[in-house]
Amino acid sequence: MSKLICIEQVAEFLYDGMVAMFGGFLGVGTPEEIIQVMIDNSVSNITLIANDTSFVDKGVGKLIANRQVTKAIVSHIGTNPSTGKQMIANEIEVELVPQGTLIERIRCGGSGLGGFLTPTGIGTMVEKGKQKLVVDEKEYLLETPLRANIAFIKAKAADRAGNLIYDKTARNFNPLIAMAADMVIAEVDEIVEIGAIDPDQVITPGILVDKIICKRGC
Amino acid sequence: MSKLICIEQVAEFLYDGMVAMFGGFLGVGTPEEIIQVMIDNSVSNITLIANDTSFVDKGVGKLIANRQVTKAIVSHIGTNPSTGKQMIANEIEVELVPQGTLIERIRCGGSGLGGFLTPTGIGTMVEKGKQKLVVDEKEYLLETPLRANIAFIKAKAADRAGNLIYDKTARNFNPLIAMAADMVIAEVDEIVEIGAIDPDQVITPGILVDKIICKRGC
Amino acid sequence: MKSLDAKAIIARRVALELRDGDVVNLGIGLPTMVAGYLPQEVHVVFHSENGFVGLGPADGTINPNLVNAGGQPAGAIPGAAMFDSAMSFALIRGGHVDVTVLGGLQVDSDGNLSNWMVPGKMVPGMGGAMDLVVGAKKVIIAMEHCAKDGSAKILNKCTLPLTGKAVVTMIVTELAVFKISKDGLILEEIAEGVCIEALRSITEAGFNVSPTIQTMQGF
Amino acid sequence: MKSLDAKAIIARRVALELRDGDVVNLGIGLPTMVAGYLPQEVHVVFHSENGFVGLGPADGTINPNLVNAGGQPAGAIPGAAMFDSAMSFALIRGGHVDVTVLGGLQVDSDGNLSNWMVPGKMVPGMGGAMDLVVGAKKVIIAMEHCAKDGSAKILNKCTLPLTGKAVVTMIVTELAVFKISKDGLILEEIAEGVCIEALRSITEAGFNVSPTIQTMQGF
Repeated sequence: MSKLICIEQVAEFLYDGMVAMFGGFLGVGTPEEIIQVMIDNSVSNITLIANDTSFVDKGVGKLIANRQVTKAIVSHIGTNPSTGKQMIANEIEVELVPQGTLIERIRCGGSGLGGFLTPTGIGTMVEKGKQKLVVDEKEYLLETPLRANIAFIKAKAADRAGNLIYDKTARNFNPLIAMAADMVIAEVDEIVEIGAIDPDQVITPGILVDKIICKRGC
Repeated sequence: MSKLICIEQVAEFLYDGMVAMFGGFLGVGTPEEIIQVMIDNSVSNITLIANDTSFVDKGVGKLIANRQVTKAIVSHIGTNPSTGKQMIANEIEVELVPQGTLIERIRCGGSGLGGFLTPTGIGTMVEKGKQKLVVDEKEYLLETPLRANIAFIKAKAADRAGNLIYDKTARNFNPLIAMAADMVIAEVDEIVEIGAIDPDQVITPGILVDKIICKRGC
Repeated sequence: MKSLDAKAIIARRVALELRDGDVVNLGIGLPTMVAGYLPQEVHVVFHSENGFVGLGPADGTINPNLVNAGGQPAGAIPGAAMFDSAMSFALIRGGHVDVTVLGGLQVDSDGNLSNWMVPGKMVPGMGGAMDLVVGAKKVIIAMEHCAKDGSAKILNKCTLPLTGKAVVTMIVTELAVFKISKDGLILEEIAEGVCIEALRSITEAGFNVSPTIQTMQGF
Repeated sequence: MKSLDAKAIIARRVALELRDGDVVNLGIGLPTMVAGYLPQEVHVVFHSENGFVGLGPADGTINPNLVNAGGQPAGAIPGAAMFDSAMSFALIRGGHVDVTVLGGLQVDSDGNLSNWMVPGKMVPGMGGAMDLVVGAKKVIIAMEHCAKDGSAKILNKCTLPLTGKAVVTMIVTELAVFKISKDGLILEEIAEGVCIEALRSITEAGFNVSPTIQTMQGF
């Protein structure tokens, strides 16, 4: 069965209340066409897991500004004033997670691990509600896995088997969220034939990717 | 300062009692020339961390057969009869670790994490001496990091900055051990100029690699 | 029935359990034979725990850096992807492998499996088996019904050190197919010409007989 | 002394702390300026937490997929390497970054740092800062000596939420350089024309004066 779908078909997989992971670092490496479909379809009550809330007019920031997100699990909201305003007004719940902890929690969720011990956040507000463990006389926080219903990936190219490669800093969260969701949809700049990507250069194996959208239409 | 050294110079970094990590899966992806230097220099009392003990005449298996290893932390010893014989005779200490746990412990050691929770080994002998934790009603073992004094890498090619790429299944443990040792020495088939490896295709960043040995001499 | 035949029967039956699109990891030995009996219309992707998906038969060209998890020469199909061991086991533990087929020394009614050591005799190590049994969605044990000395391998309780606790989904032998439920073993299929009483006599573990029991498939 | 000058002085002094071969992560804002003052004979590799080593200045060609950790256009030097965020922070926490230079809202005598939120006013989030301060071998805080309202930023005890506990190695302001020891702050350098008593009057935290104190370097 082909993994290729049209951008319009993405709507079939969206629903109110969904937990969605998005690739992207300040909007770089985010599937913008998928974001647009989420806006066009007024998907509401989204729990967003991403590095940051980007800008009001870019990437996941648009979903925030459009008030489609009710909970955001991110490391940074400073570049999107809308997030802060909604947070102060109690219109959005924001869980701020240190970036390294956030991406490792996602990796955990995709790797069948139950958690990990990190020194990050020891002695800070991040400790709150978390178990502390001592290993080799050093104190660590126990951090737990994160998973999503759907992960939305942006990649440079896919082959028809779903193998993905990324362009420079647009890689960021994408390869990790591809492992941590029940469904994985990738928006790519180019679709190539199977065999066109050297197996040694594949970053995300095709077995992780359920659907592929080519930006240039289908 | 150039990272390139002759194979003979490897001897300068070796010492009795060292903890050494080696890349390789049943000998595939192991730096054979470095092994030979360890044999030639009769380095003794080695603690070996590797996937397996290979075969008596291949990879790290030679060090076992030559009785240079006093402790092995590996997932499998079945292909090297010498390991089993020495184990029964109490001449070598073998810590058997599930393969996924072993490589994750190495990743932990290289990533500044204090440990991780895995379901692997629950209800088996692997539990022995380990803390059990429950997350979301599921039981996990707490596994702790592994590090080495030196990691010995086998790669397909290096640029002069130490960026590495690997060939097919010869990758295995190599990229992970490159993060988990105080010193990293890579034996490569080819050395190329800086810029010859596309940054998107680098597997091990050069900042992790201290010394490079080209198999074709220096 | 010769031993070779038994293995072929088992491999052929296991192959019917694989679904189009499955990601499958085959253990070394008997399980490897399963690939040879896959129905033509079923396309699966084989995962090799030494670090790739898209394992295929060796094509005769010699590449010492392309081997399977048994260290033997292998091939890679178009669309294969290579990765390091941490990624390989992240895929395994993370539920990205649909089916693993492994050999067994002992399996018991609780779905416990022993296949990595015989104390005092043989300690090869667990390799990736302990991760596979906790991570793969479906764990099929492919083994001959009895040990070479005739003793039972399907037991009330494993006596050898465990590889995994309550992990086995299904057992396929040359004589029978069992599913493992919360209430123990359920006999789903029995080889033609074998009666249930005879099967009970060489199976230490008690088992229930499925109301839909049928003759063993794959013939 | 104008604010611009202060920043330049700080950046120039911090640059002298970098050693040939160091892997360095510069925070956004003032710390980014450090790259411009690196002595010619010192070659360092810049790590960018969004996923690469080998960060360089943007070269004018537009590639929207090549940005620094502030999201601004960046360049990659020959020999750069790209990776995902998990690898990026494995490098940071794992001690593979030699030096990080970050701005600060408050630093105290115990080496505590506050730089990620002001309750009720500004909550940008910690981004990668909490990982950087626990992971980098050397944590240099580059900040103006006092806040815009003239209040002290080098305190006996931070009053804002912490970014990290006992993590700061060194503080560089336009007036002074402090190292942080187990016994608190040690004044290592003082700007020309500034007397120690004047410095004490605008530094809430007490400090010891190094026996080898010298005039601030980098001029």
